[in-house]
Amino acid sequence: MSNPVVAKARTFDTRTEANIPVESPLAYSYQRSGAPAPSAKSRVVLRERAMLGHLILRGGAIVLDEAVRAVLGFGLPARPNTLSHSEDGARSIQWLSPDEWLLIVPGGEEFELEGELRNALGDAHYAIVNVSGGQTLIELSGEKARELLMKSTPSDVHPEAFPVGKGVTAVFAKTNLILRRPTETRWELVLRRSFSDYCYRWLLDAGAEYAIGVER
Amino acid sequence: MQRYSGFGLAKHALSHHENWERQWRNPTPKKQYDVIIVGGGGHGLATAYYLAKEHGIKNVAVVEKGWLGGGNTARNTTIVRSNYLWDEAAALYEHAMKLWEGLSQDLNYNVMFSQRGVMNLGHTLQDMRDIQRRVNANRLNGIDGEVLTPEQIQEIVPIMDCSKNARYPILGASWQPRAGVARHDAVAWGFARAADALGVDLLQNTEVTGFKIRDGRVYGVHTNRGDIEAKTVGCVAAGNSGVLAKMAGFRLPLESHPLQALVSEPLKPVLDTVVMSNHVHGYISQTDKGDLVIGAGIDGYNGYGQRGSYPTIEHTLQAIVEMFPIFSRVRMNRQWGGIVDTCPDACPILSATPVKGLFFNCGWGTGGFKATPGSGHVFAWTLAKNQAHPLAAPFSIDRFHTGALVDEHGAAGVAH
Amino acid sequence: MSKSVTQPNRLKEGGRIDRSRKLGFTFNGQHYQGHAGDTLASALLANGVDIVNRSFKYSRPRGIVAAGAEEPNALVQLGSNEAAQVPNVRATQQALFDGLVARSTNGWPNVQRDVMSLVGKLGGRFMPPGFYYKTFMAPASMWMTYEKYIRKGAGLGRSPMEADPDSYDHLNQHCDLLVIGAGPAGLAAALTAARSGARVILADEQEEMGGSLLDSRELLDQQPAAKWAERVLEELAGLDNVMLLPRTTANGYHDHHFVTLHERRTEHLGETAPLVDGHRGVRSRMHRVRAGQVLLATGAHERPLVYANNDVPGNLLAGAVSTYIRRYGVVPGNKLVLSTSNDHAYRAALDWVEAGREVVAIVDARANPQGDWIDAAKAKGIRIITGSAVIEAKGEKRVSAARVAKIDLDAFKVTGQAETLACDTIASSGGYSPVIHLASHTGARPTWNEEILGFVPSLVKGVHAAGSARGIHDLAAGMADGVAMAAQALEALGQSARAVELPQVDARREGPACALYQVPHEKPTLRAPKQFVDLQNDVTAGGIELATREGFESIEHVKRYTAMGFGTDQGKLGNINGMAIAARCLGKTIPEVGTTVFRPNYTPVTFGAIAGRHCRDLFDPERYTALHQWHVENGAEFEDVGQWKRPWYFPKVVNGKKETMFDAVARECRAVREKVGILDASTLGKIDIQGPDAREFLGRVYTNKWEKLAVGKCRYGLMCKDDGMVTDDGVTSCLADNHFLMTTTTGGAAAVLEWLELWHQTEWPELNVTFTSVTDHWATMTITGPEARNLLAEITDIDLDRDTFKFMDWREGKVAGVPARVFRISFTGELTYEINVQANYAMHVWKTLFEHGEKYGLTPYGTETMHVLRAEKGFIIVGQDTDGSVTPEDLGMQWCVGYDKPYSWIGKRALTRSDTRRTDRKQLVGLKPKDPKVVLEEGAQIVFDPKHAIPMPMAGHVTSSYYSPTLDSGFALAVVKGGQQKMGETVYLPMADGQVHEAEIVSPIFVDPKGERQNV
Amino acid sequence: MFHIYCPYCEEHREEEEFRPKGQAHIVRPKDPEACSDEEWGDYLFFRDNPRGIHHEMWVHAVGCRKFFNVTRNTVTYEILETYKMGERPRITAESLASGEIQGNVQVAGGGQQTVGASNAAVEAVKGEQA
Repeated sequence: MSNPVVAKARTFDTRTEANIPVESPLAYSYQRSGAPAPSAKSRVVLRERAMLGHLILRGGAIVLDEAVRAVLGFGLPARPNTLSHSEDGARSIQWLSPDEWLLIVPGGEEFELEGELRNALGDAHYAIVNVSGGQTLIELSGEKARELLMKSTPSDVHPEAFPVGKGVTAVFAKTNLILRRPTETRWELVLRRSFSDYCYRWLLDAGAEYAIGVER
Repeated sequence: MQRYSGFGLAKHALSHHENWERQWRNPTPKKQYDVIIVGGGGHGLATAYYLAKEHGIKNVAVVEKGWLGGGNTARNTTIVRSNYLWDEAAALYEHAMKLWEGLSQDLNYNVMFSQRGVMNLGHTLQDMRDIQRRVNANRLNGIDGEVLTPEQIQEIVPIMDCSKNARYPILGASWQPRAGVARHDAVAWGFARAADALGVDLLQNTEVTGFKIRDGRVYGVHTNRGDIEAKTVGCVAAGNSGVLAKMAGFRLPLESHPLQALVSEPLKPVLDTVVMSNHVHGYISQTDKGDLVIGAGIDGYNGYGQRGSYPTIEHTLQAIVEMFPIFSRVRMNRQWGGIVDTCPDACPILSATPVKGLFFNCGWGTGGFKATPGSGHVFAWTLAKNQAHPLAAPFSIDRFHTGALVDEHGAAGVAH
Repeated sequence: MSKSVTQPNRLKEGGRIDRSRKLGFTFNGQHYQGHAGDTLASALLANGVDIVNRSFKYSRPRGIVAAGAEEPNALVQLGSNEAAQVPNVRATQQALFDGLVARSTNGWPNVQRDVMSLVGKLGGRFMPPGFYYKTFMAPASMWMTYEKYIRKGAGLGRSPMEADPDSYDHLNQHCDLLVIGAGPAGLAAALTAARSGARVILADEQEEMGGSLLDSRELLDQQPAAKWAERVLEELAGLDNVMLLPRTTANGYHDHHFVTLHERRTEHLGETAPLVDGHRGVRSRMHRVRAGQVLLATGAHERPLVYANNDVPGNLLAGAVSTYIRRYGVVPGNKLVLSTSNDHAYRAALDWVEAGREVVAIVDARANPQGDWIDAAKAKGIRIITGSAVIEAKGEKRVSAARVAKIDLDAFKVTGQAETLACDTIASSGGYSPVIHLASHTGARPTWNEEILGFVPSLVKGVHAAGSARGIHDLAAGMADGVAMAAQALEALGQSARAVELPQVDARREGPACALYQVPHEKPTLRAPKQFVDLQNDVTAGGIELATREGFESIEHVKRYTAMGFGTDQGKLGNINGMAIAARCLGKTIPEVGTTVFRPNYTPVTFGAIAGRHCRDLFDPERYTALHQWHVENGAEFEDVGQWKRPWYFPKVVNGKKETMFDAVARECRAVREKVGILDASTLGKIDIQGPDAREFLGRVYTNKWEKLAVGKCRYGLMCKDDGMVTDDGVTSCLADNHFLMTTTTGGAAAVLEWLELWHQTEWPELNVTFTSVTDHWATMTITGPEARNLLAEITDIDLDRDTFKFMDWREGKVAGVPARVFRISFTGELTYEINVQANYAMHVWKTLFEHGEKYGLTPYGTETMHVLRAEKGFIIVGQDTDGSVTPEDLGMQWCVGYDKPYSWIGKRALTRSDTRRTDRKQLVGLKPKDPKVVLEEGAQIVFDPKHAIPMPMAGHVTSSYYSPTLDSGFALAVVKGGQQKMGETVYLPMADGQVHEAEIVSPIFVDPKGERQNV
Repeated sequence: MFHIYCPYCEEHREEEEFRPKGQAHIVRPKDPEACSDEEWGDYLFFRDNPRGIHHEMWVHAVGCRKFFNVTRNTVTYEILETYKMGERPRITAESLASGEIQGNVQVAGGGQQTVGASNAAVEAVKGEQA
């Protein structure tokens, strides 16, 4: 569990065996507000990708880039507010600030990955923080996904201003989240757990006119 | 001065209103006055009036760069109350409240001071603790007030959503029955007319461009209409105080911020009291013309533009619709902004300055209008006697060095 | 529903209405019919309805004056049922729909016969501007009574009394160029920008785009002008880079080219939004547009002339006459007299004649008008009276005649004998005012242009005006201007404009207009019949003259004294006439009198539309912990703490009766003190701090010392601002040499994180440390009470031995099979373990604790019990026991202050200022009521001498007060002046009900002062 | 509503993402204990409050969470430049007054730049100095 490799910081695998019940941040929301199944009329479809591994990387871009390349095989995004990702798209890194990135990986990889990164980083000044329990990821797709976002965020989501590969921290309704566009047709929202029910209710309400469906 | 009365009005009607006199003169500046007041808003005009009336100092000029009452006097939401938390602030505002209560008769000008009551809502347990603390303090300071239950609130304001379903249910309120609203422009005009009648020169379109200072003592001002001398100068310039202080060579613990307000279209009477909520952040009353007057929050940046940011208006109307769901279809007619000069402790400065003979009365933040007569009264005393009025003493600039702040931010939230 | 309806003023043909679609509507209880494409105003005129309202002050009958946003009179109350009511809708801007129900906003018992009009007629003389200020003063006590009656006359329409069934929303837009107004200039501009590839939004407030092209007499390429508009709109609609927003009003121009556009999506369809696919659509939508550049093609408003009785129904704007005839096929009368100062208005007479009705005369103020329009009128045989004007209208409920006389413009005099012309309609035109409202929202002051006799907008960088909006009223020139200004805007964006060929317009000869605002009357203004300037507020030329006479010389004073321009039309028709009158009275020119400044909104917008979707359930986020569902299912009452919903207490239902809060809290408290309780503490802020300088950083932001805190240990810390006042507190644990976990108060979490970043980024960037919020990652469950260890031991592999896992230690292990960090810290004074697990596992761990906890009497408790228990121990709550004026020393927490730390930590210096060194500051103490049954009121004020007269000197107040089941007594925390030196003394608490409670100043630690219980 | 160029995100963003944090370039005294009460009070509370060019600190709260500086006209609300923490402004009231705007200015385009703003600012400054 605890990782003796690095004494300066304490790492801790907060994940456990598969037979222990887990609840995604939206578990209560599905029960309370329902999850309308997508239909032919649905012009927006919402899908939660729960239980992914979320790591915050802090430090200098150059050393982190080297370590990330060595461990993951792809580097940090080169520009502010962009994403880089593995070839299969399963792992991604998003620029959050000049010294902060969000690494999202398939659930269960994050602890081992943190250890490997720490090993690769050695004595460099950096920080890695596991925040997997604190956030969840929602995908939006469908022809009205962009319009639904326009109702929700003042960020410019026009394809010219928000090309594929962009990711920003955005005001969303009366809270904020991380908004990214990994592919032409798919948007991703990274929500904080405690705000996720509010965001979900907002999306259902604002998406009602597009017959929003929830894939479960 | 032509006395105003219902009878006089009838008499003038018969002569087709052709014989009304000017309410104030438009004099040419003299070279010298006993006292110069910089700033012809409500506070400045009140200061001049009380200087002449109570201290017999009538050789007074009010120097105004624009038109009388054209600053925050013309741009506020006209709320008058005195239920402040701290003794020092409560005493000052209650002093003003007592003057308000006879002001129309004193000035022979109906300022339409309407004591329709002001309600400050509490939405959290801490709000309620703060309300109880303030109402208890008010009572022991001799200021009227009580704590209302949601049921009592609903009875006074039947159109408000007092249900438990609200996002932030109303848990109670403080209620000051003597508080209310007044007609803002009339306050400036009433003081102007009365001061003019006592001999005060009201100099409009006259802008102070600098101070005449020798050996650390003020002896006049430079203006766009020439120099004017006086051994005592009182600056009552609200948002522009910082600019004046800079001219005199010192800084003040002030920032000038935009404060926005808005009105609805006129509606048949539907709200008879003033309702304020710091927690969901909106305050509202209805004028005698029928407009809902709504105050919004202060924008966080410094600004002299008399406008603020749009999201502030959105948040305010969200709060209003939250409290009054029936107003969703009512329409906002107009919005505007004032420049409020705010101190770190949300209390004013009534103080001597590093320059002898130069006094400042500023930093009223969002509390300026309600203090108008009290501020003028106390500041006139201070100027006349060259010594802080006892009610003004706690509000000297020194407090920002000693640490003796009068922190109305502390428990009363934003002091509107 | 409707009886036979004739629509007497509807022309047999013409107009852009759909005659095949008849729409029934009700006005003041009468049923009428109109057509699709009508506005309520055009339908009312078609049906010959003259009086649509009563005026605000004098209750005079009023009719429709204009055809658009500038209409001052035709305000109606809309809605067939209570929830659908909308007050003050302008009939000229309300599209007709089937079943529309409207009423006049004023007039009792009805607009035809109004009781108040008598008051207006008789009392009008006694109600000059400012009359309120001059009377109702005696006796002073009577004002509130007077006011009660004054208020009865207040308002136009009325608020609905039921909640709105509709919803509203916002759409955030971004574009290169926003074009406002889809008339000739706007269309030309939008076409130019669109063809050049820019992201364009074109917004227009009317039901149909095209602006003046829709009712123009002009031919474009020998085709009706509207045809060209249709063609352009068709092209724009087909382009991906263009968004067309009809029925959309630009209401506010905010900083840096942020413009709000209010789109009325369903107001033309019905009084509430219709259902589509079972979903109710949004009634209206606010587009929040951030534009690169903005082009204002907002056109101009015609100015009426100010003459006596110019408010009698049947007095209209000349341009409105043309609009009603050409666009709606409605001719609003039979016999027309046109009074004008310019050529442009002649078209109203031509349209009138072509509609088959009689033009009695055109009265032109100019001595010798020359131009094509004048020739056209002459060719139709219309009588033209020059050098003259309508000086007075006759009639009460409808114009019956016009008095026309020669006037001397310079001398402001009637020079000839007046001639009375029988007519039922007077159209007037005093020229055109560019619509400069949006430009003036930006703070740029408009400037007077003597050539066009109007204010033209001043423009901040990035704003462009084209066509009539900047005084270019000629059609061809206006369109060309649209193209040129669009090119200018594109250039500013670094884009190049593609050429657009404009249609041919026949050149016309036009003569100059003359400056005429108020028309002279034989009698002096104050004695003449009322000449209205601002119709909605009943402001007259006489009123303005009186204001200037009384010394109101600034135009702002004039406006405020008379209320001119303060109506819902914001003086769109009246302001410039009013300024001209003030200028005349003061012997100044219009620009010398001042300028006219408009503020948002251009036209009123519902609160609902501005609020958008952020209401009801979505007014503000509700933050939930991972255990929220359990709390709901177990009947918790919730307390709002910031945005969090926290369980306040858990009332039990026994025999169908819900426990009172008092009983529930007492039960919960006893459970903790005697057995074990559990609290969801997940809302506490949690910040992960890493870096070699983390320890140094903590030492600077906390008042106490951190250099020796060992790995595995926790410590309480106090945080101050640099003014020395306490701002937050919490426990920070050392996870590794360079790694700490800080906790903050629930409400302070975000502020503390920003505070740490602030100091790091601005003052101490050299410190190597990072801060990351992990509040949401961890769920925190606090089990506390003598049985806590026994309970936890059942489901953990952590060694809980009291000597190895000590108070203020933390350990890692598994709890209920889930990796957990357990902190042995206590906010209750009892043996406590705070279990932190990744939030997704929290429900499992919580439920497992309950499975094992039953035998130990495990009881869930909420914030209220937490507060009681911590207060019994004298633990403060920042924000409750402190208020921003309290230092650590005031709290008696000198033990938590590192006076000798090498770095002058935040807040230290301020503690030695003269005021913070005072010994009589308010200090935290305990209060023990003399009567144990008394629970003091929180917020009660404390005095030393309860007999002192009011104002009574106060010594402090109660900050926290509860009944303690442990002590079986009330107890309180309080701040008292010099309290730390007054232990054992008695203080008094005089209450509102007249009771004076007595209490003894005691230590704030009421239970277990030696701290033994937390260490069992 | 302002449109603010974040020097770290290298983009214009809406004001809703930012929070104003008061006057920029206020440095905490290096040795607080050596300060008089007056000096400490000045540091805590006394601020320039200019009508015209103002250097202020903002934080990109919903964004990169970085603090940065803005040179803004408090009358027109025009943003003249934004710059990172630790950098000095290139545009000041003095530089505008003397007509010397130093080269390589990072002017945040798209802000509301009043026609002749520089002149207006110059006038405002001159007025203050008179």
